[in-house]
Amino acid sequence: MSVDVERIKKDFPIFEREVHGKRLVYLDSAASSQKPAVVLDAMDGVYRDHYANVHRGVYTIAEEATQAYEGARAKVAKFVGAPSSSEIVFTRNATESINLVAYSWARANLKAGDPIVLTQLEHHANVVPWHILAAERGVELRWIPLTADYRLDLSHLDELLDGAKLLAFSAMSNVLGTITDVAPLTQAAHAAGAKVLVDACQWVPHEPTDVKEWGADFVAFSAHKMLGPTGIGALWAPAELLDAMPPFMGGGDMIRDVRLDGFTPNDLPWKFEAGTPAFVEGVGFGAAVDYLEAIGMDNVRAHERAVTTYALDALHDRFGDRLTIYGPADIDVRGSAISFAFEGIHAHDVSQVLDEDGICVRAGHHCAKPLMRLLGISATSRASFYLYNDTDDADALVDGLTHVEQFFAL
Amino acid sequence: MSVDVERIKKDFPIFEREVHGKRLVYLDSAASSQKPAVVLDAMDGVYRDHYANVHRGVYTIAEEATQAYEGARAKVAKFVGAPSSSEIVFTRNATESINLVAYSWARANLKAGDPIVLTQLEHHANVVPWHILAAERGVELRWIPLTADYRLDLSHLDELLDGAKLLAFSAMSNVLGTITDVAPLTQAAHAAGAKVLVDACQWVPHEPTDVKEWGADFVAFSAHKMLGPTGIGALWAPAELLDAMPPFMGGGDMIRDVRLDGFTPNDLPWKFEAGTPAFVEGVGFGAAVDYLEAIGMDNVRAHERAVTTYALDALHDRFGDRLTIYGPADIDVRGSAISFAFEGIHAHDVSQVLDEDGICVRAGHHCAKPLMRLLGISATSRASFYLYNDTDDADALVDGLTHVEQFFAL
Amino acid sequence: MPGLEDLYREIILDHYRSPRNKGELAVPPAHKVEGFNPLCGDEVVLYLEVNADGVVEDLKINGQGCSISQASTSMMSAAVKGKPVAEARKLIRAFKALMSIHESKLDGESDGSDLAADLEGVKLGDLEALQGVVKFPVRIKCATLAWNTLSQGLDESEEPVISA
Amino acid sequence: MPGLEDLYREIILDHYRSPRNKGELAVPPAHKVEGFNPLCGDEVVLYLEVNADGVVEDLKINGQGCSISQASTSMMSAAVKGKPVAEARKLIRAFKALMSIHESKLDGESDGSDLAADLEGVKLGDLEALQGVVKFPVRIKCATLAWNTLSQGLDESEEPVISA
Ligand SMILES: Cc1ncc(COP(=O)(O)O)c(C=O)c1O
Ligand SMILES: Cc1ncc(COP(=O)(O)O)c(C=O)c1O
Repeated sequence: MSVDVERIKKDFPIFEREVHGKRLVYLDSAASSQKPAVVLDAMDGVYRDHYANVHRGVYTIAEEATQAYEGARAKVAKFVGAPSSSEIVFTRNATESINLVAYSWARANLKAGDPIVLTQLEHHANVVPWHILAAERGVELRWIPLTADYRLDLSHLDELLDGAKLLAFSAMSNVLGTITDVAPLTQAAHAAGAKVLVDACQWVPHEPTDVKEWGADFVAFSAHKMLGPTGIGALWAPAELLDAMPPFMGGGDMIRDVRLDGFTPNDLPWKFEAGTPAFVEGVGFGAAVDYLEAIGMDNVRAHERAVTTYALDALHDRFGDRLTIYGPADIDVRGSAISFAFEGIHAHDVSQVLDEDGICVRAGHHCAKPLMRLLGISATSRASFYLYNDTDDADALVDGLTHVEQFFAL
Repeated sequence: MSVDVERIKKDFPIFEREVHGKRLVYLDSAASSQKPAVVLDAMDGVYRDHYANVHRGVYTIAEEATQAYEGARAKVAKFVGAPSSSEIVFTRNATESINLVAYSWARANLKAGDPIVLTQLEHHANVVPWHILAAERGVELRWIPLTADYRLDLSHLDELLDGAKLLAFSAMSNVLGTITDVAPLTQAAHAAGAKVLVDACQWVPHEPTDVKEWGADFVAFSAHKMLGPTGIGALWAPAELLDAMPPFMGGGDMIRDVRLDGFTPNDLPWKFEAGTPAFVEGVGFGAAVDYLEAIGMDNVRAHERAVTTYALDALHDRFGDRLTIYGPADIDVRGSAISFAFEGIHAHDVSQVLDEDGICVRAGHHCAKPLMRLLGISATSRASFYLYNDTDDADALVDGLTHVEQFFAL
Repeated sequence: MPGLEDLYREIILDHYRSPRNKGELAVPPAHKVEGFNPLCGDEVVLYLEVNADGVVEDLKINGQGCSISQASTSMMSAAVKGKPVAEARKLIRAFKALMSIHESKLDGESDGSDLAADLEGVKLGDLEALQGVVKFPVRIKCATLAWNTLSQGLDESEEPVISA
Repeated sequence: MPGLEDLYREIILDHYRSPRNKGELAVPPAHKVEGFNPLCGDEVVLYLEVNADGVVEDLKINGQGCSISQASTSMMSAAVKGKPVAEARKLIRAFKALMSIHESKLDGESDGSDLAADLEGVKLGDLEALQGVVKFPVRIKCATLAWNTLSQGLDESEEPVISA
């Protein structure tokens, strides 16, 4: 089965709207994806018919809400290949998932001088928590550099991993599109005695995911980038590891007992979910995963590769060397995010002019300032494609960029 | 204007449903409130028409989403009397708000032996974060006891506050309904040199709030208890205090600059909002506040007091001493949460039997185990009233409890 | 639509009103173990005396909680007292199988076929009255609390004692 | 519906393409100050030389960013160079008033009446071309970056110098 974009677009209410009288060409899914009606209806359905706080109620609607939430957790677990739904901790977003690891696991296990290995293409979500830890604990941050073709330069990996306690890296760059090969990196890190955190925020929405196959220790991702709602993300880790970690935030739902002189934490995964969870969002997350599974992640991937290849070719044909593309040329090692820049026209201005044509692309540092500095630029424009985009959207982008060039021509 | 419950119920879609063939009598708003259609429509509207990630986009729909989110923040700020919307930090829930204070302010300012004063009626959300801190830092926890009529026993307040760095207490107990008088407690704490955190989770939904009038340093509350969605809460604190605090979680949106060797945090309030925020929930929160303001918080309060008084009287008339009510008898010092217990019939069983009549009450420790231990019980049933409840609901509760007594009679 | 009578069978209410083996035992020789239900605050306290032959010689129960948790504790005590530890463990597995066929479906983890094996050949007797609980998923944890606590108590009773 | 021509006036594009006062100054005597827009990565670098008479004797600009931020920096440099610090500060207030009447409405904090006072009697000249930015709220921060950076630079220039 291939992906029928025309039918899919109909599932997403936002594509009925226009911008400046033009059809909406949404090319910013790497920042956040649009939502199919089934996801919105699932959440609305909870609020309208089955709403009550979860976990603590005996009455019918509380039980319905609890089952919907925990049922969604089981779906998300299955979607990423987690052996048990107790290994899926719901967070606000991937950022919180990573911070949870930094606050709970890292503070309990790392001491001054312990090395943490990151890469130079990380999103701020996988940089700043470690900066905070470094400032507080004196851990040492080491950086895997990039090759000229925008991939990880692993030529000194062994040295970098020597003595390291953690290797934390993105499975797919939100700026360059670069895919990093998780399983071998994980093996190398484990061989060096380091734990592995995978920022899978850009991966899970676009590729089939199997956390066990990766063999990593922590995997973080966000619902809003994979057709789900805002306000919910997930951290996967094996139960033994989560069990050995101290709680992060304290409060209701994460406890087994509380006394004046202390507390006992709850079972997994609730031990890490303090307070009323974003359970309606959880249900939306589950519905998003159902939608993606119905289409099939293999199909999603194949479709995106086709559209991305088309777009890369079309951009090159129209603009040649006037347009710099930051990211691997090889479609087999890249996702659908295409960062680019015109000489002399700033990304902000590109995006502003494209907006007149109804085209949404992101402009800026994409929360990856260390990478931007490495590339020697302050901003790129980024077009990113998802299952609801097709070659018409790619054509619209190319034509829009021609308007940009014309507008800023001397 | 008084509150027209019949009209209000029509604004809440859930009241169209039945449970076990009976009309829904929802008496669990202290756990979480139901939502009016306007709140659901506001969120649905963002997803269907204006959805894009906030803060970083130049294009039209990204700008629309950003304005909707930041506009909602301004509404919430106004609703609680915050002088500036930059003083409203959006969190997942009140629990995270309190944890933010514990992780950021307290870890930067407290050392071993520093006393923190809590009360014995606190929700776990305002207990466990301090337990975690005590275990990590050796701060000392002190507890304000209760009087026989379920109020704070302030007879030794000065001793308790002596040397204290923080007084943290609930403005309204979710178990007893007890209202604690925030302003004088705050003054006493400030006079002793302690900062003040108010857990206003049960207060803000039910009473007019003015954080400046309280004079407190931190105020925490949750949207889901005040007609808003799950997944979002707020922390208010004055800008100078927030400015002086280190960031809590690290990631996108909370930074001004990130380098390989460190980062600079963003302005308020974003400094404390790492990663993609729950911005659609933010818009729902704003709509909830609009709805409450249209009715008027004075009216909400007056209505709840009337219904609560009616319910307390009706319970007493029907059951006399067979039913113990845990909480102040004086309506002027209590909210609408009524905890009660029958001798020999457990709260769980009460709730189960009431459910057959379509009546939703909570049963258990209500996330206040230290309080339950103090009361010498392991669980109560709790009926809590909100603006959509009326005396018919109170009557249904009383009749339902008669069924309970009959069912468990020997 | 399950009704209240599925949940509250007469025998359950009887155990709730007149719990068997209520009380305490001296510690030591008895071993004391406590169990909590974090969601509702139910509490089970067991005093276990396992003799040299590996038999649960005596057992007393205490605690507070709903009819289901207390009745389940009482029924458990009646079923286990005087039985060899190995048999008690079989009962625990069988009872949890009875309850968890539903729970594991919720988790999406198993089709319950292993559980059926745990149930085979074990006589649950009165305990089967608790089967109605399965139709009320939130109450399952009430019913299993005593059994999880027993399981923990047996584990601890068998550990070498370290004197303080 | 505001159009692109409201935003990209010819004079703005001219400053963008041919920025005035581009370059660096020796530090010291000049003071260097950097400003970032955290949301987009725009960067403004200013070199300020305030002389003993409190006049901005020399000023050079650098950095990278969009047409609006770079044009605004260039226009700012032309407007401020050679002016007394007090006058520069008045310009900052006036320019920010021009921009922030909209911003403050967003915040729901003020009706903008104080801002009008800041604008009175100040000649903005070419800078008024940037007024169209107000119709594109995300871009306001691009336009104000240079001015916030200048403000910080003037504050720092006036602080007593502590030699390292
Ligand atoms: C008094 C009080 N504080 C804190 C909380 C925690 O609120 P949330 O679960 O929304 O974080 C609650 C709600 O249960 C409460 O009633
Ligand atoms: C690679 C990567 N990691 C982490 C994040 C952070 O995700 P969120 O903002 O949902 O926490 C993003 C999204 O911007 C991302 O692209």
